[in-house]
This record gives sequence, structure tokens and C-alpha cells, in this order.
Amino acid sequence: MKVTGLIIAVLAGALLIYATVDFPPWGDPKSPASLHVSPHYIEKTIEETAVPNMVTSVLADYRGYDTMYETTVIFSAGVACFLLLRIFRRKESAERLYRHVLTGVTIRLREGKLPPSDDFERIDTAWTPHDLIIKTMCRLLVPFIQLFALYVIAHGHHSPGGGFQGGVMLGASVIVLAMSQDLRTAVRRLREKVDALLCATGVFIYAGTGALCLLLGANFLDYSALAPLLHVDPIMARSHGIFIVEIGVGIAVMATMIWIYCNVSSRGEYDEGL
Amino acid sequence: MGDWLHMLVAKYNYWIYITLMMIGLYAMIAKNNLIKKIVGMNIFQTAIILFYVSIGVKKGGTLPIIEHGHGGHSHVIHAADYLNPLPHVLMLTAIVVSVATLGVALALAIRIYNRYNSLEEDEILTQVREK
Amino acid sequence: MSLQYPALLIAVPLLSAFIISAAGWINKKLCFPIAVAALTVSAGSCIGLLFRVLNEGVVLYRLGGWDPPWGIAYYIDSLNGLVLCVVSVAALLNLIASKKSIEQEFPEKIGPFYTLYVLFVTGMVGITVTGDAFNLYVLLEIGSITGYALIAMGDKDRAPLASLNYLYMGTIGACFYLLGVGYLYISTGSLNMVDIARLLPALYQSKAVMAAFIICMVGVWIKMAFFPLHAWLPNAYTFAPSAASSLIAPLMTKVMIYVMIRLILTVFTPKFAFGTLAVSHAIVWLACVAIVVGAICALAQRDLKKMLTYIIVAEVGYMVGGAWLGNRAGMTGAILHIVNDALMTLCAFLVVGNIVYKVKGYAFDDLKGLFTKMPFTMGAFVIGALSIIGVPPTCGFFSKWYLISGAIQAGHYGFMVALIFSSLVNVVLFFRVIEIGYYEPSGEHHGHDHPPEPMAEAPLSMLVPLYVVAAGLILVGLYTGNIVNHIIRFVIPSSFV
Amino acid sequence: METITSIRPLLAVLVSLLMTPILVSSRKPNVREAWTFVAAIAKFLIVVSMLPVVLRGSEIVYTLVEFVPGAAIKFRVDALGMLFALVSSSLWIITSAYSIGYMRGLKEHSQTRYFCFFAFCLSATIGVAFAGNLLTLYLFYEMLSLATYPLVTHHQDEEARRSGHKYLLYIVGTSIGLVLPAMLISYNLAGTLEFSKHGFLAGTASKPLLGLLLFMFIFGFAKAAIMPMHGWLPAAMVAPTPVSALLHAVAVVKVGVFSIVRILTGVFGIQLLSSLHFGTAICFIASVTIIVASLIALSQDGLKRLLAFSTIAQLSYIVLGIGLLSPKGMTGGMVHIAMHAFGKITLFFCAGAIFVATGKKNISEMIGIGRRMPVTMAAFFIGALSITGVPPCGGFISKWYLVLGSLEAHQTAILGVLLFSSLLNAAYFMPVVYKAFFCRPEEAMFENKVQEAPLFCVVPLVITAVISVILLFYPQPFLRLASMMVQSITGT
Repeated sequence: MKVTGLIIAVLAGALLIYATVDFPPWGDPKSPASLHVSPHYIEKTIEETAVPNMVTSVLADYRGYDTMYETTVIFSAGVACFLLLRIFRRKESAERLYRHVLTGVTIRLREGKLPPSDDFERIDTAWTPHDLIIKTMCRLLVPFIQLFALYVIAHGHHSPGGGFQGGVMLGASVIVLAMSQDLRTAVRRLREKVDALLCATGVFIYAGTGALCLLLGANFLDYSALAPLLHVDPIMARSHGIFIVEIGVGIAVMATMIWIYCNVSSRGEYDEGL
Repeated sequence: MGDWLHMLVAKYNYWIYITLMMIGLYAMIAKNNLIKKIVGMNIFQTAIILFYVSIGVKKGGTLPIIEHGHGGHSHVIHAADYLNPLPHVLMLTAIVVSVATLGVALALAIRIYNRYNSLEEDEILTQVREK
Repeated sequence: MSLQYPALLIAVPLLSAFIISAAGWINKKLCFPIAVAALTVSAGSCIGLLFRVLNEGVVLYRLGGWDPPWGIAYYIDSLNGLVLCVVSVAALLNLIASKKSIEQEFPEKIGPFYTLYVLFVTGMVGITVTGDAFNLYVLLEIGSITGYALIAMGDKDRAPLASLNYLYMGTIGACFYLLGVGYLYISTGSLNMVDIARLLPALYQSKAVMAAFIICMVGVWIKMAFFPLHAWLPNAYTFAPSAASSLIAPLMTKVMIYVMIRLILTVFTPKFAFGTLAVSHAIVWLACVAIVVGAICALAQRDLKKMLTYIIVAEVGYMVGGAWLGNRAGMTGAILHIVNDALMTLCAFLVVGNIVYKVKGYAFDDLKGLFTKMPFTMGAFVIGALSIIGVPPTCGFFSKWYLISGAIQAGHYGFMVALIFSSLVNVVLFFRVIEIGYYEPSGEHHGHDHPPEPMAEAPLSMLVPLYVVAAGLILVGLYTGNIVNHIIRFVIPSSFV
Repeated sequence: METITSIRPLLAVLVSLLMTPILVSSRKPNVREAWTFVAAIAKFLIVVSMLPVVLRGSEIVYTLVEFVPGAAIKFRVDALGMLFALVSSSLWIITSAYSIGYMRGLKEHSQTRYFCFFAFCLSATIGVAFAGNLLTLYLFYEMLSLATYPLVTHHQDEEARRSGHKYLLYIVGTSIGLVLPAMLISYNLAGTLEFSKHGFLAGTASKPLLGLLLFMFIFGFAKAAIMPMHGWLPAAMVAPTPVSALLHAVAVVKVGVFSIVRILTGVFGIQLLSSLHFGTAICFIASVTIIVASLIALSQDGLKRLLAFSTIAQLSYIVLGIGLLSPKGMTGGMVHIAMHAFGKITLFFCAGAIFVATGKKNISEMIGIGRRMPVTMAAFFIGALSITGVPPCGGFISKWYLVLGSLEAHQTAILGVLLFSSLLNAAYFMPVVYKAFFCRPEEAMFENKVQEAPLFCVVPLVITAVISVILLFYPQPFLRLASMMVQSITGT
């Protein structure tokens, strides 16, 4: 297998290297890629979409259809992980660990569980020793991460950023919580059902905006049709349309990242994470 | 020789991506461990992302965000001044796709591990054959 | 309304996927009707669109209102109009047919299963309808990711590993395609298929374009399981749950063949594919090997489903070979076979679904006495088998007719021999199965006056779609002339003889 | 010549096909069999209704759908097709009656399936008879092959399974492996598949290629059982006797021979064959089959196997007649389709009747059976005379024409073959008859009590025996149709 792999890799590499002979040099401003389609985006973005960040305007408007599917890919992956891993029946006989909050004494129960009380907290069976600093720091960090994420989403029109980046950060904030505390704490903040619904809602916002344009008589995803609803001119309507869509992307990406993390880290049991 | 050297330098981005890509491809074919294969797959995908992003570079160009003040945008925009935004957009999609693939691949690996208690392909195949 | 068919056929299933996903958390009973409604709208729009294309010629749909090549556009001619109809109708029929088996196999996860099902269909329809090379990649990945998950839900022991192997291969394939698109982009600066085709003739001698073509082809071949890149297919399709295998097996490979033909005909143009690159003869020979290997491997199998998967490998060889013969008859045969093979495979896998639903197995030993137990299912199986063998008037005969005609016209007798060889092997394969079902299980009593075994036929909701497909096999066969004259003829450029 | 467009050929094909749902759904055997009769008689009437038109020298044409340019589902009723359709549709009525007697007499299982596929087969046979081009012919040929499979393997036991294997291997294997490529090559050479008077292949290809095509066709239509493609026929004898009767007298083998006749006359054309001197080769193949099959028949003990080898030999007479390429010889060959059909079906009916009444299959067990079943064995005698070609029966006419044809073509060797094979025919049939009637009483295995098979079995075989005799004195319309066909293809 190793030899086969080597041969295939070398042959494929040789073909690819052979083809580079006709490639333009690196950074050549006269290359076809820089001359044919892309100048239109650079020169017309303000004029046609009122968005100075070309990446955003191309992403969510010129090639918004691609991006809709990009979000759908993420959504599919979330649903796929759920479908593959989620186990609904709990293993009853699994042993549980509890820690006495004040003393730090750990007790192990072979079966059954303790009645809920403030003195004991449940911990994961494979849990590393309790660390107050990490726990507290992460708890403090979460709001700042989220705030920054919202900024990234909202400011995508003018600076690097947008729905994907912001969504990932939002997701990361919850995942940080899950990692520093435990999975149950994170899930308590964001229930599985809510998460799954948010996931679908996010993508629905995107595709739904496209369909709304359809209902308003324009082509699919043609945001300028939203002008009468938003009380702005068609070009600003595109800008606003992009924003609506970015919000949808942000929600979808956040929810899916959390969903995938929860399923993968707990092997679908939603009980004990990493 | 000079030509060669010139070409090597002028197109070094392509050489790097090809090398990376072949490392990934080799890992996917030759490695026995399922997770190592997944890692190889990610290297493979990342190499392509690198390739695309390097297409977008323009010497003398800046970030594809138009500078604008509150007084509107009176100055003329030259395409040569900005990087090509299109490859970046495409690669945003490709990154998302590779993340999604990674997620599904890991989920599958977990299911396999749950069933066979191993991630070595040959061990799993022996177990399958024994059954 | 008719102006928006191109948007409806994909937006409706897409939106419904999210609704189904939500409905799965609220009330599982809602999932199925929503999915059926969405796919019905989609199939209706596809058929409407095909008629529009036939009346008005090529339909261009600008997404977001942007002109190509800056925005993404659909580009629908009669080729993808035809494939769209097949894909959407097949998906709809299979959805109805597999309701019961989905409920039987995953009672808890109906919601996500239907979600992925509908998304898979969206992906396939999207690949077919799009006119943008990069957009095709994204949709391909949607189809693949949903496909991996659907396949892995099958056999508890084997399916995840089969699916993971498929994922490795599929990712390599999709990445190769993506890389090829990158090479095209770096050479032409465009991603729109028609625009690329406009810019390419000046670049036919470029090594980058040549490499792009080869890489794209290899990527697509991996995805369609063309020999010798077929290793992932048999296990993946065999261990998949019945609902998924009867969805993915008919659609995935056929749509990828469509992509190959689209690349040859529209993007690179036949002049480049057959003229500049002088590899077509070698590829047809490779297709011959694919057919023979597929047929022989199928002979070696001891269960029905795996046998069918190897037949798919052989059928892929038919279509690739036909497309690469480089003449009108061969190309017509390949395109016709996309339609026919989709229906044939659907029919065969629906039968397997019915059998699994009732008998809980698909090994040859499980099929004993099935003609008395499930006469209607086996009746449809016989029709499907005849079509795969290529007996007139079922449709399989006519695509084979065109393919062999093409081989004769191209003077490629090896391909003709391979096709006939595989037909003969198919006779053996299917009559072996039919015999197992037909003869007495015990062989003791000589069939006089013993009480007939009780019938245990699959429910009506599985039989009706099955018979629609079986009738389709014959009707498509009878109307081959119309399909060729009114649809396929316009697809093939007049430079073809 | 006048061409009439009419849907009647299609109706003739469909009438039995459309009957199958009714047959499947009817629960009571009586109702089911009544419907079978209705279909059979309707089919016969439709065929007969076209007879005057054809005798007037016109053709009936009906095109259903066109698949590829030059190849549609097209029906064309000409004299030869009419001849064959007349034979098969009239014999279906009789066979139906016989089937009822036989199947009920033996209490066979799955009778509904049996009658359905029987109806199917007849549709396909008529389809072949009326096929206007090679594609249509191939379509119905394949349909017939597959529809016969459940009939051949009706008993569903291990023996039936082996025979089924053999049947499929020979019939479907050759039709896909040889006929299909030959047909496609012809199509690509000529651009059409339409049968024409002078053959559509004339002037399209070189002699070696045409020779190759000819042999692909002749051996490809394995239903004609030309050696070495004959192995399936004796094996298929495991089927219930009415099926054997249908197989060997009416439908299957005749379809094979009919197809070859069509190929020779409609695809290649007589002029092409004679200009390329293919006639001798065809005659040689046919002669070998005739002699070898007759010799094998001599050594058979199973009555049905004997009849099978006799059939193989007789079929090659028809091919031989066409291969002579002389008007009289071709007339003889075509008329032999009808004459052999009536004679051979009588023999099979007799074999079946014996089996129903006594359970005996082998000739050695039938000594003295003439005393017990005098009517059956008398009919057997007439059938045997007809096959041998002895005057009071119809078989004489066809053999007479064949002899004349061989003289006309100056083929004395063929004449020798004909005479020698007639001798062999007599040699394997007459002992059976002799033992049945004239053996000494102490050797006889049966008592002197008359005990015939059920009436449904006996009446059909009497009818066919009587028809065999009548055909000598009144060979019309078959002779007329054959000579019309020969006139039209030779242009004289």
C-alpha cells in the first residue's frame, strides 16, 4: 500500500507540476484571473451593492447562491452527525461521579443517582481535577467572545468578517463553556432541541430571504426586490439583504458547530463530554 | 539553468501546494489508521485552498475592501489596486465544506470505534473477516 | 410562474428540508407529507421546465439577478432538462416507496433522515441544473455529505466503514474536480461554463487546460465509480439501508455521468476532448475493461444487492465508453442510458427494498420461493431484469442499440464485444436469481396439488411506485424514438456524425 | 401492388396479450378457459379476416412507433406471414382444447400461469409472423423466448431447472450473442431494417462480411435448431405435452425457421444469395442436420425425444427448400411450415394422450397399445405418414415440391438427401405403429379393452389428423400463399 501510495502521489504530482509551466507567475497582475471577471467586482461593488468589502458582496450577493449551499453543507453535516451518533436510550447501569462542592471529596455511584442538591455536583467519569482558575476565566471570557462575534457579524460590510466568522466565534463561546465546565452545563444553557431548531432557522432565514425575493416577483436571491419592504432604494436593499443573510449564516453556523461538538464529544449520548 | 531558477522562484507557490497536496494524498492511501487518513484528507483539502488563495494575489494590490470616508466615494477605483476577491470567496466555501466533511468523517470514525474498538484498518478488516 | 420553474425546482426542496428538520423535533408525522409535497413540486417544475426548454430552447436563469459570468446562472438545455426530470421523478417515487422501510429501520430518526434525503435530492438536482463550475462543486459536496450519512445508517457492522471509505474516495474525487476548476480559473479567469467554453479555444494547446481536463475527468470518474476507481461503490451501496441505496444508486453515478458529458460537450467542447487530446480510444478500452470486470465480479457474488452494485460498475462502463466513442450514436446511447439506467437501477433496488422489508435479507438463500410469496414484487423484478439484460421493448435494449451502433460506426469492435458479453452475463446473473425464486425451495414434491404457500406481499405503498417504475421502463422503451428525436438530438453538436 | 394501412395486425397480436389480466384475475377454471377460447377464436377470426386481402395480392401495413430511423415497430402482412399466422392461430384453438384436457387430466399445478404464458407465446408468434422489419421480428422473437421459459420449466423440479438452463443458454445466448450484433451491423450497413423483396443488404458489403452475417443469423436463430444449435430441443421435452406440441409444431421452432426464411428472403434476397453462391452452403448445413438428426432419432426410446429429433430434421427441410433458391424448392419449403405443423402436432397430441391415459413415455412400453387406444394410434399413423411424406397426407405435397425444386436447381445430391431421409423417417416411425397394432397378443402390454384419453384430448388430435389428410386434396390457401410469396421475391 505504501508503494502504491507513493507511486500515485508522485505521478499525480508530476502531472500537476507539468501543468504549472503554463501558469502565470505568482502575484502577476496581468494573469487571466485578475483581468477577466474579478475587476468587475472590485470596480462595481459600491455602485451595485453599496458594500465596500468586496469579499462580503461577492460572497453574499454576486455568488450568494453558492453561499446559501455552503451554509446548507454545514447544516447537512450537523444533521448527519446527529443522525449517525445520537443515541436516545441512556445506559442505566453507567456509574456516576459526584463531588462535594465544599470539601472536594469525590464519591462514585455504581448505579442510581443522588437527589439534586447544592452540596454535590455531578462530574464526568473521565474528569481531570477541578480547576477554579480555568473555570472562572472561561466563564468570564464567554461574554466578551460573544460580543466580539456579534461585532464581526455586524461589521462584515466594512471590514473582514461576516456570518461565518462570527458564527464560529459564537459557537466557540459555548464550546469553551462545555470544555471548561462540562457538557451538561453547556447543554443547560442551550438545549439540544433549541440548538437544532436554531440550526434549521438560520439556514431558513437565508433561503427564505431568497424565496421572499421570488415571491416579490424578482429572481431567487435578488435582494433588490426587498426595496419596497425595507423602504430603501434597490442598491441599499442589496446591502440590507446581505446583512439579513449574514445573520442567518451566523445563527446556522453557531448552532451547527455546537451541535456537531456535542454529538462528537459525547458519542451521541449528550451526557459526558470531553 | 537561469530560466529554471527563475521559474522556480516565480512559481514557488504552486510547488508548495503540490508538495502539500501529495503529502495528503500519500497519507490517505498509505496510512493504516483511519484518523491519520482523515488528517491526510484535511492536508489535501488545505493544499487546494492554498492554491486558490495564491491565485488571488496581485503584486501591488491591497485588501479587497474599499477605503471610504463619510463623504461618499469620489475617487476612482482601479482593479489593479486590490486583490482578487473571488478566490477568497470560493475558498471560504471550500473551508466550510472541509469542516463539514471532517465532522462527518469523525462521526463515522466514532461509530467504527464503538463497534470494533479499533481505528486500525487492518485490525478492523480482520475482525470483519472473522465474523 | 413558468418563468420561475428553475428556482422552484431547487428552492422548494431546500426550504422544505429545514422545515422537515424542525418538524422532526415537533411532530414526526409531518415529515413525510412535507417531503412528498416538496419533491412533487420539484418534479412538477422539472417536467414543466423540460417542456419549456423544448418549446423555447435554452433557458438561462440569473440567480440574484446578476448576469453571468459575474453571478451564478442556471443553464438549462434539453440535456439537463431530461436528466432533471429523471432525477426528480426517481427521487419522488423512491420517497413514497421507502416510507415503510424508513419507519421500520429508523423509528427514532425519521426527521433527520428525511432532511438528509431531501437535501441529497436538492444536491443532485442542483448539480444538474447549474451552469457554474464552482457551484457544481458545492452541490456535489451536499450530495456527498448527505450521501455518506445516509449510507452509514445501514448495516450496523459494515456500513460505517464502507461509508468512511466512500468518504475518502469521494473527497479525493471532489477535490480533484475542484482543483481542475481552479486550473480552468487560472487559465481563463472565469467560472461560468459557457464563458469558459468561449475563452478556451485560444488555449487548447495550454498544458494547464489539458491538466485541468484530466484532473476534472479523474475526479468525476472517482465519483461515478469508473473502473479502476470503483472500489468504494460495491460496499457502500450494499450495506446502505434500502431507502438510501435505492435513492443513491440510481442517482449519484448517473448525475456524475451527466457532469462528464456536460464537461465534454459544453465546457471543453468535443473538438478538444476528442481532437486535441487523443485519448478517447484508450478510454473506451478502459470502459471495456470496466464492463468485463463489473460483469465478472457480479458473477462472483452471493447476494442480490452486491450483485446489483457490480452491475452498476459495468453500466458506468457502458456510459463512459459510449460518451467517449466520439460519434453521434455513441453519445446518444450514453445520454439515453443515463435515463434508462436510472430507472432500471431504481426498479432493481426498490425490489431489493421490498424483499428486505419482508424477508429481512437479500442473500441468495433468502430468495427461495419468492415467486409464490411475493409474486408482484418479483414480477417487477423480472421487468427490471429484462431491461438490464436488454430485451426489447424495455428501454435497456434501445440504449444498448445506440451504444453498439456507435461502437460499430467508430470501428471499435472491442466495445461491442464487451457490451454483448455483459448482456450475456446479465442473462446468467438474473436468471440465476429468478431460478432461486421460482423453483421449489425443497425440491421434494413434484408440484402436484400441494397447498400454495401463503402470499406475503409488500404493502401497496411500496408496490405502486415499483410498478410505476416498471411501467416506465417499458414506456420509455416504446417512446425511445421520441426522446431521441425531440430531446437528445438537440444536445449533441452538429459537428458529430 | 396495393398497400393498406390497418390496425388489424396489431389487434391480432394484442388480443391474447390483453387477455392475460383477465386470465390472472379469473378465479374459476371454467371462466378462465372460456376466456382462453374467446381469445383464440378472436385471434383466428382477425387473422382470417385479413386473408382475402392478402390473397388479392395486397399488403396490410401498420406502424406503431419509430425507435430509430428505419426501425420501427412495424407490422406488415404479406403472403408468407399470413401463411404462418394462419397455421399458428388455427392450431392455438385446438391446442387450447387439448391443454384443458391434458392439464385437468393430470391435475397440474399453476394452471393459471400456464394459460397466461400460453397466450403470451401466441401473441409473440403472431408478432413474428406479421413483423415488417428485423427489429420487430427480434422483439417478438425475444418475447417468445422468455414467455416460453415458464412453460418449459412448468414442473419446477430439478430436471426442469436443468432444461431451463439449456433452453436459455441456447436460445437467449444465441439471440443476444449472434443475432443482435448481426442485426446492428446490418443496420449500420444499410441504414434500414425493413424487409424488402430483394433484400436490403444487397450491394452494401463485401462477400466475406455478408457471409459472416448470414451465418450469424442462421445459427443465431437457435429456435430453428440447426445443428449444432439443436441441443435445447430434446431437453425442453420435460415440459407438459401441450407445451411440447406448441413448441415443436406451432410456435417456437417454426418461429425460428420462419425468421431464417425472412432473413434469407427479406434481408439478403434471393438474387444476392445466388450471386454470391451461398445457396449451396445453406443446403449443406441443412442436409447435415437432416441426416444426423434422423439417425439420432432412430436410436431413441422416449417417444417425445424421438419426436424432438424428428422435428429437428424436418425443420431443416424448410431451410433446405429456401437454400435451393429455385421457385419450386422455396414453395415446398414454405408449404412445409404448414404441413409439418399439422402432422407433428398430431403426433405430439398422441404422445400426450398416451401419457394421460396410461402414464407411459417410452416406445418400448407401448407394445400393443393400438388395441387399447385405437383412435389415438390411428391418428398417430396418419401423422407419421404425413411427416414421412407418403400420399394420403399433406406432407406429400411439400416433399414433392422439394424434390421438384432440387431437380430444378440441378442438385442431385439434395435429391439423394431427401429420399434417404424419407427412408429414415419411415424407419423410425413405422416400428412404433407396427408394435402398437400388429404385435402378437402375448407380447402386448395392454388388455383388449378400449380406454382412450379424455375427450378434450382425443377430439383435437382427431381434428388435426383429419386436417392433415384434407391438406393433400385441398392444400389451399397455404400453397397459394407460398407461391404468391415466391412469385413476389423472385419477381416472376
